[in-house]
Amino acid sequence: MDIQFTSEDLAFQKEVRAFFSENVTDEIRRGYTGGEVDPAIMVKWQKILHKQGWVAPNWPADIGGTGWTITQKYIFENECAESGAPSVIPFGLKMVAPVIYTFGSDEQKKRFLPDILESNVWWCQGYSEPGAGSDLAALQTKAELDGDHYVVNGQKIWTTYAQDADWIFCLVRTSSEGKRQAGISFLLIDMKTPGVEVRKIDTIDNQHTLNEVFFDNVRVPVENRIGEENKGWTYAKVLLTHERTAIAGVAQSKKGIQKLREFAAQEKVGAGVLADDPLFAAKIAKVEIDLMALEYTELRAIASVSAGGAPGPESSILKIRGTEIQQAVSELTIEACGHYAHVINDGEAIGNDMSWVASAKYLYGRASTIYGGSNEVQKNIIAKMVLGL
Amino acid sequence: MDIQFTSEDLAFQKEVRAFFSENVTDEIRRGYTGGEVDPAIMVKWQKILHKQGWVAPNWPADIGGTGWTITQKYIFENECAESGAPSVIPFGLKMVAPVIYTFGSDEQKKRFLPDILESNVWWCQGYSEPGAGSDLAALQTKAELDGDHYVVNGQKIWTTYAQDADWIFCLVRTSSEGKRQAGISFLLIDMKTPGVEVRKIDTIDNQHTLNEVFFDNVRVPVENRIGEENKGWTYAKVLLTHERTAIAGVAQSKKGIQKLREFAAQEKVGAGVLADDPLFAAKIAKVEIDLMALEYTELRAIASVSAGGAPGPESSILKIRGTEIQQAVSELTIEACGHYAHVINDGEAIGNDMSWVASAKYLYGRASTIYGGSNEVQKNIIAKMVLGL
Amino acid sequence: MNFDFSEEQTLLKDSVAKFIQNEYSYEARQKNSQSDIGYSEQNWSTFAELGWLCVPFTEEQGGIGGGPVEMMIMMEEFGKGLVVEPYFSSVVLSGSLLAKAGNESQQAELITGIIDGSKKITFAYNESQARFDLHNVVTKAEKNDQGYVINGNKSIVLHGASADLLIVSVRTAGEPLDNDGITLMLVPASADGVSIKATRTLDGQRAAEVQFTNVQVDSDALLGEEGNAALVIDQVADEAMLALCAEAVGSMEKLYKDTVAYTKERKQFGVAISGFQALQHRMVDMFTAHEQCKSLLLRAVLSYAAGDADVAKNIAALKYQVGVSGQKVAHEAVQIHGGMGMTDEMSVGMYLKRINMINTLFGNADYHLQRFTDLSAA
Amino acid sequence: MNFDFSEEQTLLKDSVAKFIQNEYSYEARQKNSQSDIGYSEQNWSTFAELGWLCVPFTEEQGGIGGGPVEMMIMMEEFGKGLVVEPYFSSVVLSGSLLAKAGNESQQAELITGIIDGSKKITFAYNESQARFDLHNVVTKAEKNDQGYVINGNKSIVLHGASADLLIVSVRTAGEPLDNDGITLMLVPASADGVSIKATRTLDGQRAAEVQFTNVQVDSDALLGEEGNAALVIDQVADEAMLALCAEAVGSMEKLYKDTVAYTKERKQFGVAISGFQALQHRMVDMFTAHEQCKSLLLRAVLSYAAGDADVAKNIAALKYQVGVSGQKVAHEAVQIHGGMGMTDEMSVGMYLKRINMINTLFGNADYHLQRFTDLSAA
Repeated sequence: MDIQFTSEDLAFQKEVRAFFSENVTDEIRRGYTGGEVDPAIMVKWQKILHKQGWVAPNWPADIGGTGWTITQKYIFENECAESGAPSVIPFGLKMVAPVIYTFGSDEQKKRFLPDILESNVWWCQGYSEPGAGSDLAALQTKAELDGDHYVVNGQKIWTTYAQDADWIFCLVRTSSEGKRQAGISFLLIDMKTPGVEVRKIDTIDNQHTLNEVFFDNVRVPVENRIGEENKGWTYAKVLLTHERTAIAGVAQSKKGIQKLREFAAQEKVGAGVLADDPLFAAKIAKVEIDLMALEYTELRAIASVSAGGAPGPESSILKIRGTEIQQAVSELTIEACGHYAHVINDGEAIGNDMSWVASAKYLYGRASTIYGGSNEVQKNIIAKMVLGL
Repeated sequence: MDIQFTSEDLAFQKEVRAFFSENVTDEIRRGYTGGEVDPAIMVKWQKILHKQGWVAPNWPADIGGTGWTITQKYIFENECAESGAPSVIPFGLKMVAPVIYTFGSDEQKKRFLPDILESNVWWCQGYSEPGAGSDLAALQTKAELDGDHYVVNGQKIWTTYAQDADWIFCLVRTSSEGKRQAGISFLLIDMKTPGVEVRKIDTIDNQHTLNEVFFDNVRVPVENRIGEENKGWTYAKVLLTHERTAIAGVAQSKKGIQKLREFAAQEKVGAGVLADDPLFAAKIAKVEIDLMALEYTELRAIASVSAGGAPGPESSILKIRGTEIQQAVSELTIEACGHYAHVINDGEAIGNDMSWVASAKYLYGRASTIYGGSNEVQKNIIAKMVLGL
Repeated sequence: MNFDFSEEQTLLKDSVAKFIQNEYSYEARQKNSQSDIGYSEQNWSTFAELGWLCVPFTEEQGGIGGGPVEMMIMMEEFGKGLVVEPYFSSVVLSGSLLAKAGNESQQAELITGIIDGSKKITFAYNESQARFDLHNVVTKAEKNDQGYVINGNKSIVLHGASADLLIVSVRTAGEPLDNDGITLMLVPASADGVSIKATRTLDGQRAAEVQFTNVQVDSDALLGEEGNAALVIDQVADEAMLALCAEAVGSMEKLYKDTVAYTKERKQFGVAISGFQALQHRMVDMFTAHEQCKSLLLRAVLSYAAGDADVAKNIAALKYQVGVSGQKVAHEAVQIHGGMGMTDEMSVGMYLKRINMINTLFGNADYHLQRFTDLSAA
Repeated sequence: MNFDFSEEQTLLKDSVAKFIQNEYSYEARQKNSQSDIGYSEQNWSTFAELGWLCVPFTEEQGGIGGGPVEMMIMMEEFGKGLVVEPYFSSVVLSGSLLAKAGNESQQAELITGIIDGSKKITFAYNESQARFDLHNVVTKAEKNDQGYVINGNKSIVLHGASADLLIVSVRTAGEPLDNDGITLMLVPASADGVSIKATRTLDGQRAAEVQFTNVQVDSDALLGEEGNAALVIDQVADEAMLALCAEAVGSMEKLYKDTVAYTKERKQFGVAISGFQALQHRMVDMFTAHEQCKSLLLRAVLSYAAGDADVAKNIAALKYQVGVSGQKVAHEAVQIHGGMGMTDEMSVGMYLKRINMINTLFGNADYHLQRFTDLSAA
């Protein structure tokens, strides 16, 4: 039993910290503040990371990954959050790339991976459909073979950042026979193809993050299919697993609590400050303790995987507790901001940096317990897979 | 809209308060302190109430009831709790009596009601069975006709105060045909009948409250059956409804919070007292606010019934919230008592009156969300009957 | 003991409910909310025509003498419709201040103006350093020959940009946190030195930041006695909280009912999600939360009407519980609506935002929990 | 970074787990708990034989130099079995006090006695006015020619009635709440003027009230320096909390697993109640609560082992969360067991009572939440 960093780890931490300290400017921090992203800044930042060779820690080392140990990845994530740097946009680097380098043809790898690594193309994810939320396999967007093209018809929903995306990776139905999961294929679609239409979804946070994507007789070359026809579900599952373990957001929540404590220490209440209010202080303490627990739950999961094993049952709670804690932090933050958490940041300087970000994060964050398999579905899964119910 | 007491009500309140003040001695208060009862004291107290004509407020006035308005009953309950007097043991007066006077024959009324009114006999309730808890209709205790007697075989469980009971009212299965509810009859059984055996259930509160009752070829005269054969479920349902509306215990919880506040105001913490601890004070405040809400929820239900209507949907939450609040008060009370809440009162004077009663109430009170239809079953009922789910 | 409405009260309820039902679809509300002034002038005229703007005023003032029960009835229905018209700031806040503190001529002019819809008045009470303390007033009014000169800032002034007249709490004596020395002033929005910056709030309503720079007002700008406004403000705050909580209770009712209805429509894994027991129990909890808040609302309203000794405690309890339970119900409603709950297409998110705003106005849940505790110890 | 046990640690864990499995059924536990001294002398001998009583002591002291990880391993298993033998009071509390504060001859005699099971020592630290403050000491020791004279009362002395020797915290200087002036004394249970009143606690264990009336002890009764015991007591309290929380985490694991198993057996409405989604989600919450407490336990234990700067914060977090989550898990376990959860036939209620006792010992959840906040502000 040993959770102390080795001297190599400590040296690595120092290096990473120096890099972030040098490269994370206030401009970079504005790339993502809680909801909307600034694509130009994000591309700039990802290119800086790429130049350093650190943009894709999870990729195999021979095609652009870092070859880091799991401890190093953990250190990197923490330092990244600590610096206030935005996390990379996951759809290309963390979501479609693993599918391509694991299941794609050599030609597909050559064609797509370099642009992802260099942040030359912007990807989005076409999974959810109006009738298929947490029950993803109910999807109905159809792809019918017509010569060497699929003709795609249907609709995707909740498509994050589709408005800026060059490509979308989609699950589409290529067969309606057998089990629902067995008739699904994995297609890469150029967003500029005729018949693709993006419509903004007006969301409660007043930001533009989510979209609907419509496909009206969109012709997609067969060579854009990953792997075999009707096996797309298998490939997507690998990706979903990835999405669910990266979702705890411990480092981000830590940073959030730190900012909240700083704000509460200067927010005036009568002759004192909010941090001195015993009830508010107790609420911060409670969520911080929850997070301290989750941090070690994550470390336990990381350590299992690192030792070559499968993550233990404790890993199944990362998404549920992670998102609950994120929401709790955001709720306390808007509470701390008082009236100003309820003002729209429309250019008039009413409120403050803290309050605008707070309300955006709070409102956008309501989705965190819904997407990626709602927390209710997660509980069903734990009940069945872990408790054997 | 009017919740002010009329001058008649205020005069009544004064009268009731004077009566309690005169008659509720410390000895009477010891009749029930949270779990076990002292039968001799309870009988004494109920006879005092009977002498005053107040032992059975809910009975029809012509057979021993008081004829009070619903507001008067509410006042009476509150004053009773305020005085620290124990509530009457419900099994005879509040549970079997309404079934007898509503569905019983004239002979049965004459035979049983006077003794109940005078507290000459002690009743207990034989509903639950090992395989039939919240799913009461699954009961299997059999009564087979043999001449002018039923022969009863089977087992009842969770039978409160059976160790002191002279009679038990039972639901028994007289038919296994048709719907499960349609083969149940309502029998009154003399506990002295050969073949009736009572066994104590050792419970977590170290008191003797609950029992199992076994029936081994117990012969019960047919004339002890209430109403028709196989219609017992109908009669019991009336009684169950009564049990579920009387279960909120608002007045008792109020008294509990008052005692808790008094205790916290003198329990030393460092140089101060527990009542000054902001976190503990906030916890008391929260449960008190919950109770203030429930009190009005109860008043709303009472007012609906009083106006001759059926209780509104709000009445369905009385049992759930009432028992949750009782438990919350008991949890805060043992928390207030510190170490002494965990000491058994075995005659050695370690701890104090508060702490012994606190732990008994806390532990026995865990059952309150289980019996009378568990809170889970209550929620199922609300989901179906009120929300239409 | 009865909780029944009188015939007049039932008529009032039906009238508002019918209007919300027929004229106040969520789409219409959104459209009006996004207009220049943030609400519909036409609706406001309708409110006047239907006699809703005169409800709380005495017959002498031109009203019908409605009390807290009538106000509760209206606000609860408004809460179901997420009404954006400035009823709260104009009638509840300003109307009550005028009725309590105004002299005859002020009442004659201004209350009449409120009732016929011609005057829009709001109450500028909040300051950025004050958080939830209504007596934390730094904005100053200094006496001079012509009357008073006002300097300072007011923050989150509800519908401040569309108001003709502001009732401003100012300090004429004492230190920022003192109860004594607070005075109410009537300041026309058009007065020299008044600068009003409009802002939209997340709940689709409007507020403003108001700056006073050497604003000269006459002596008759005084509303009530100089230096003694704290008590009036506290009384109005009580009525304000009752009204806001009634609105929130209306919203909570709509939220749990909409959620129940949505789960009956929405299918996942081939069945309506209303069949999932875990969701059923959570919807029962939403229902319970609403009923309990409704009980506290009735308790507070009736105790206010009767002038009970424990009215402050009842209101603190109500405001606390509505804050906590309102958020809980709204969060659950969004969660159970799933992705749809995140969109402006459904109203559920707007209820969440309004409930959050209500929690904050006149002190949030913790503020009133602390007040409740202080009152219990007293 | 790994959370794996060493080979020795795994052997220790297996040894305790096997004993609990084979020799420590709930029925056997209850029988021993109800015996005169409240536990089994035979089990205690077995503990000694298996080398468990020597675990935390250094090799020089006759032990195996086990650290907090070894203690966690043992206590977690003890928690699963609801062990009633006085391991906590004798080895964890008294052993640690002697190891930290004892001189050579005290250690030679007393630690040896603990290890071979011949000496039963307990720590009398609590006083009835102190609530959870270990420095709130009123019991006085006054110097005289022969040594010290002790007067006062100690309360809830764990296994006080079966102990041969008491380690007593007394005040030799200063006022009741002062950190300075607290001293540890070794007092034989049989000394003149020591009166011990035994009591049973609800968790099936034993405690005692101890009264000291002019109890004369020699100067060599002093354990450690006069007046400087506060620091030692605090260090031992840290170890005590780690041990108690490990025990509670073991109990929580048993509780959620037993509950899951029970629901698979128990039928209502014709089906196993494990199929009800609302119960499933609540059992997932129980599972989650246990995993999170286990994580805090590992965090606190490893930070204590490493001597990290934030160890006090980690322990406060752990003790708080185990208090809150332990009760929640135990309440849910009773509830889901239904009527059976109320009986002594099932063990579930006994776990509840033990978890409540653990929450109270060395400060309850709120006490440590406040400590956590104070440490965060510092």
